[in-house]
Amino acid sequence: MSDTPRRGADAPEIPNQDSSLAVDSPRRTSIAGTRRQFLAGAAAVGAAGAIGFPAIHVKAATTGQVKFGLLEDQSGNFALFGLPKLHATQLAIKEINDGFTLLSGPTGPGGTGKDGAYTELVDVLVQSNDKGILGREVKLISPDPQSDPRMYQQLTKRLGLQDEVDVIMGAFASANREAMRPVIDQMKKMYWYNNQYEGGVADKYTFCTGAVAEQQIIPAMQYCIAKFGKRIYIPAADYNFGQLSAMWTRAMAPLLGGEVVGQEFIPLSVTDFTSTIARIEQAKPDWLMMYITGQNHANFYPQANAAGLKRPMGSSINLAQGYEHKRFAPPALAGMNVAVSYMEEIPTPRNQAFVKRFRAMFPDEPYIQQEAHSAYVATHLYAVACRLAKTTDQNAVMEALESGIGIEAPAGWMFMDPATHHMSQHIRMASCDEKHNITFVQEWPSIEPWWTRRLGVNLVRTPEFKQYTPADDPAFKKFL
Amino acid sequence: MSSPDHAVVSTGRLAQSPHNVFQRLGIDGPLTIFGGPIYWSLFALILIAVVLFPLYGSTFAALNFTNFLINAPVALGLALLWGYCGVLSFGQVAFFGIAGYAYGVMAINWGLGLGTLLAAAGALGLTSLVAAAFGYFLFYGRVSSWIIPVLTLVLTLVLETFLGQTAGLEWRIGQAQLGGFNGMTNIPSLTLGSLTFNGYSLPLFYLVVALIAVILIGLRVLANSHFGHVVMAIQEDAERTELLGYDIRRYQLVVFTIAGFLAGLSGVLYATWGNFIQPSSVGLLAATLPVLWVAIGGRRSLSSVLIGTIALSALSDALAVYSGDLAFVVMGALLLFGMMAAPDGIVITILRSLAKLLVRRPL
Amino acid sequence: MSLLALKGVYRSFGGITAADGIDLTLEAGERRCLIGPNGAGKSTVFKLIMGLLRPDSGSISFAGHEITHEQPFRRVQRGLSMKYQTTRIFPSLTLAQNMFIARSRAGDATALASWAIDKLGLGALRERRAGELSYGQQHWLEMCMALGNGPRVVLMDEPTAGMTPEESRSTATFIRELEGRGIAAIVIEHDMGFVRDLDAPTTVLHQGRVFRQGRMAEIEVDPEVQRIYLGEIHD
Amino acid sequence: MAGDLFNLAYQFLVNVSFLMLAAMGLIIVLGMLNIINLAHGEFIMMGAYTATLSVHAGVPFVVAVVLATIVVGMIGAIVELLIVRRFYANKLNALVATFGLSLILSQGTLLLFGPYLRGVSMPLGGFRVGQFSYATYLLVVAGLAFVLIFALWLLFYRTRLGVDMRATMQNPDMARALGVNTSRIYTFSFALGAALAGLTGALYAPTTTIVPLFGTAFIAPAFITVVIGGGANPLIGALASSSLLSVVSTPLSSQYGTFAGRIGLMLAALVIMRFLPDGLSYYLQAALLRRRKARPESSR
Repeated sequence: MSDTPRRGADAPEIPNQDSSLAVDSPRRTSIAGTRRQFLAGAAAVGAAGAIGFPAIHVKAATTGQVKFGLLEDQSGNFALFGLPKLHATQLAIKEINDGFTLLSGPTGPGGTGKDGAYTELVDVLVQSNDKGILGREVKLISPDPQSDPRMYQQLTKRLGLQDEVDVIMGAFASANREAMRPVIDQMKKMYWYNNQYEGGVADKYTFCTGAVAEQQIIPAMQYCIAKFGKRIYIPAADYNFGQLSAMWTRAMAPLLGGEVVGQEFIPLSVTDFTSTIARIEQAKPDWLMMYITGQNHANFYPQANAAGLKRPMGSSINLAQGYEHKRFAPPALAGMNVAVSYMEEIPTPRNQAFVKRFRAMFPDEPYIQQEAHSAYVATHLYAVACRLAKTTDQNAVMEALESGIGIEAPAGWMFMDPATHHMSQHIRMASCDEKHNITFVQEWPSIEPWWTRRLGVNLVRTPEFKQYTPADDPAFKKFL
Repeated sequence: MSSPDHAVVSTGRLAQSPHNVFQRLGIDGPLTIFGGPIYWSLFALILIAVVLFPLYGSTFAALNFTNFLINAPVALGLALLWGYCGVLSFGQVAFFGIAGYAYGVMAINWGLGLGTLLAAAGALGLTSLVAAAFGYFLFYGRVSSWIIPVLTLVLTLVLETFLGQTAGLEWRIGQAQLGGFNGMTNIPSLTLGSLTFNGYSLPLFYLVVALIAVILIGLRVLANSHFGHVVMAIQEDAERTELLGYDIRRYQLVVFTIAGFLAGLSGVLYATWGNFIQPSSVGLLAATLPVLWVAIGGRRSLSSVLIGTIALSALSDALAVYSGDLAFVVMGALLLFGMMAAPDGIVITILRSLAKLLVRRPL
Repeated sequence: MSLLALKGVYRSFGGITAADGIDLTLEAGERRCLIGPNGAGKSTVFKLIMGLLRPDSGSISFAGHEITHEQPFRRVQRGLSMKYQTTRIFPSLTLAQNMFIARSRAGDATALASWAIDKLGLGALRERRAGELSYGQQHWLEMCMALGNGPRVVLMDEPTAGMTPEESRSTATFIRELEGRGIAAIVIEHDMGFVRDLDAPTTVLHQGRVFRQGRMAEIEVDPEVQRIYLGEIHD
Repeated sequence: MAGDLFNLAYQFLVNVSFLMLAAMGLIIVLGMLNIINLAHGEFIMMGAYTATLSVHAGVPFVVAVVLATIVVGMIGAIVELLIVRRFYANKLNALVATFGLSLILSQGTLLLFGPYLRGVSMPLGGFRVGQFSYATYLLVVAGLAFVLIFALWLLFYRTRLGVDMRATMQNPDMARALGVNTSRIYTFSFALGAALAGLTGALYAPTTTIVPLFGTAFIAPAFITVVIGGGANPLIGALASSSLLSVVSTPLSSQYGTFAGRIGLMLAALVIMRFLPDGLSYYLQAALLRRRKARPESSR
């Protein structure tokens, strides 16, 4: 269980080095090669799959547009996060329709590894020799769910039953994802959740491209314990993400040589943190593991800073998701260290190229955050999978996604794990200074989503439709 | 507060030839604005049109329509409470939520088939009890009427805050996990024999339509009964009514409980429609919606409220789909200018002018 | 033992003392006039009897029951009833509806009510909206409503205020006939002519105290009464 | 020990001032016009936006706060003239209309300024007492809240305008008969309420994130405070209820965590409203009266 951190520790401390990159000419051939192999198997697998889950009205339209359903919040509480995701998807679809794709192929986890002749990729966007998907233009259908779970359910039905889209992506808050999934499973529609979250979703029809607990919490803790000390205090938002992340932290602390000296769960509606700050002072922690979230909780940072609470902070959600370092006047987030799967500031050429394209299309985008990146990659990955499957037929596409396929994302190589429908992530430790500049102080080139696998989840073998919580994991029992 | 009533009764007579069959049945009367042969023939026509809808409309449209219809009971309950009893409650969604969660917990534990029926009954019973208890607290405490909107609002906010923090694993009732902010998932749908009343097939659609027809007629009978007259009297002059020998608190309590029950019915229907219930359904925004439906419809007319509710639900859906991030602006503008143009409610104003065209005044 | 009895009822608002130890009794079927200059506390007495005000001290009993702390509606159900000074009916509802509401299910009062309606000649106006009735008719309607659930005592606060002489005369007759039906009445009145018409035992209130009791004839000539009225006696 | 005491006192002050400032504008509007203004939160939001934008434009923070107050006040005046005054006859409709307004304002802000504005850093830094450190700014805000209450008291009880306002509040017809231009008084009162909301928004802008739904966090506390305070004497009411609520919530939240404080506050609100339905201020006034009347009565 502790092998992930160790692998991370071995990773070279040199910033800017995207260690998942490799000579790209070999990969090109490897794509071609594996494509042939894939097609060979595809038919057989397809047949098997057809028995595996008899799909109802999944009409595989072979002509006309590819209908791409997206539910991201354009208004209400989560518009702050929803709008960048919407724009990222629009960018990806534009690129797909203009005949571009991200480098990709069924080459297994960790990309093609690192060989001697290391060269940095300048950009990962290449010609797809295909206009749209299989020659069909991709049409985006993106109603506004207004951050409202009931609206999510209603619109998911609309996308599935009325618009009969080929794929549904979206949702920011876990609450809204959980509102969608029953509908999704009922309609047997493929659904992508492009968001970092608490983890544990094991659903045959759901693919999660964002980072999960084990991919962010463990590296963040490992870094902070090594750098700041063992005494940890956890201020967490009193809802599912906060509760479960705190559970993870408590469970991992002993393994990483840390000690949780205090925790508090704060309702999402709270805006005044005077008493919280006081309690933190009392506990005298070496550093804080921050799981507070939402626009109300963001108030903690200026308040804590003004109150002179100068303790270093670790987190799995800040900066990358809510871009607090842009929204707050410095030095509110000084001393914040976050394990991120993406940030706009990542200085690699491939990312700078991506940012350039994004800014060209959306000049006044406030910030390109982690979730926007996930949405962008997911959209391209869907196109790639369709091309591998040579059809938009849902079952075939899902087979393709379960074939061990990966993609060169702006952040780095990402691999879709067939067993869990989650992706491996290139994790970086982002550190925020007094002026709110971001530096990347440690890298974990490929952390896999291993936790639900450990619980025996294998969606290829046995389709499931649930979300696991640490309660389902005996190893966590003693920490609950 | 007398000018609206004035309108009420005069139009009421306008729409009715005195002592027709409908009044003898008790479904028409001085305290329901619209009525008479034309009203009921329209009622029948619309009902038939709705029942036959799946024949000419798409299945999805029917399912979507179900989702709008689910809002009707809570709205009609509020119309009775606010329009007839003069008590404005922002807390109806609290009962919606309590019923939804209660149904979820019981249905998950008692399983499919008969279990879900028991769950529905249990949930409605519990909700009515809570409503009665809270109503007792309000009316027998003789809380002054302008505070009640805020008190009820506070009730829902307390509930939301509480439900929002039940993510912890200790919040498990039998098999059911309350689920905190993410809500309670995998709630089984109401099942009766081979029929499953879920959001993907027509049985629920027909169930809801039937329920609403029954509720509308039932409330009309209630409104025109002696009870209804006393309730109306209380709203006009509470002290006078009490000095006629009525325990007005009891009448208010009964109405409040009925409204709570109807809100609960919507909650149960929602849970069985979406197999899901979450704290935001008792949040601030959710809390204001029923008030808006009733206000836009016209709180003195049940029929108008019914139409208003369905229309507004459909509108907000359409806006979400077609106007993207302009939805809230358009909705807001509608409410704002709607109330300025038609203070009694938009729907009722339209219906009145139609009625004037159809029927000429007897006086 | 009398039907209605107030014993040492005291009530003050802030500084003003509205009822200062009032003792008052009323027998079944008795008719009583309550007079006194403005601010003497007449209406306060009614409010205290009906329970719209609670006494600071003292007790009120009705038909052998201690009702000092009972809710107003309970007192009505026991057989107390009141007609307001300024009419309080339901103007937007028809006369029939007003009576429908007034006829609470308690007891069989329908006969009495319909008798009153015919007596006051309101029968023809059943379908008229109460707000459209003449001022006098509205007063009468409220009297009928006050009889709605067969009371044993009716309190009438200036029933003839603003009535034409004929109207007040028939009102007086009406109130007298109540006695015949065994209904006691307390009438607050300024119009001394009307009080004479009623020809009933009269109680004079002054500064929240019972100042005089007796027949109108004696009271009128009482110099003290005249002094406190200071020529308020218009005739 | 002393440190802990100061800590509690500090938290108490911060809570009280938050409740008071949140409620202030609402109280004026509710007390004077009997209008439940659901756009109150958006007025607060606009205050925060005005202040933030002007600070970004290089205006010093203090000036920005004043600016925000004035701007939102003027917006309030316009809203009253164009919208609110049509609803004095039918006040519950105003509630629907103002809700519509709030939707337009918040979503309009999102469309105009995007999902957020870069914040303003909190001025004045912090200080330490015992083992705890505190934000000076929040103390200053607390002080301001009390100054504000006093200023309003002066306005109401020491100026001609105030007299007219109270007259209008108690009996509009009578006031009109006495030659008070009530409709202007109404406009002014609503504008004043809006201005106070704007001020609140501006003052809290540095402590929080500037988003279109900035105001929603203030709504519930504001309404609770106002209702508990009651209409009889808005100022005393605000002072009393915010203090009382803080007395309940402060120890709870510092002992058992913010959630306990939260629930405690709301339950306290329910209980108080149940047993003092006319609002604290009514009972306070009654108590004062009784003490004043005590002498003559006992003398008898």
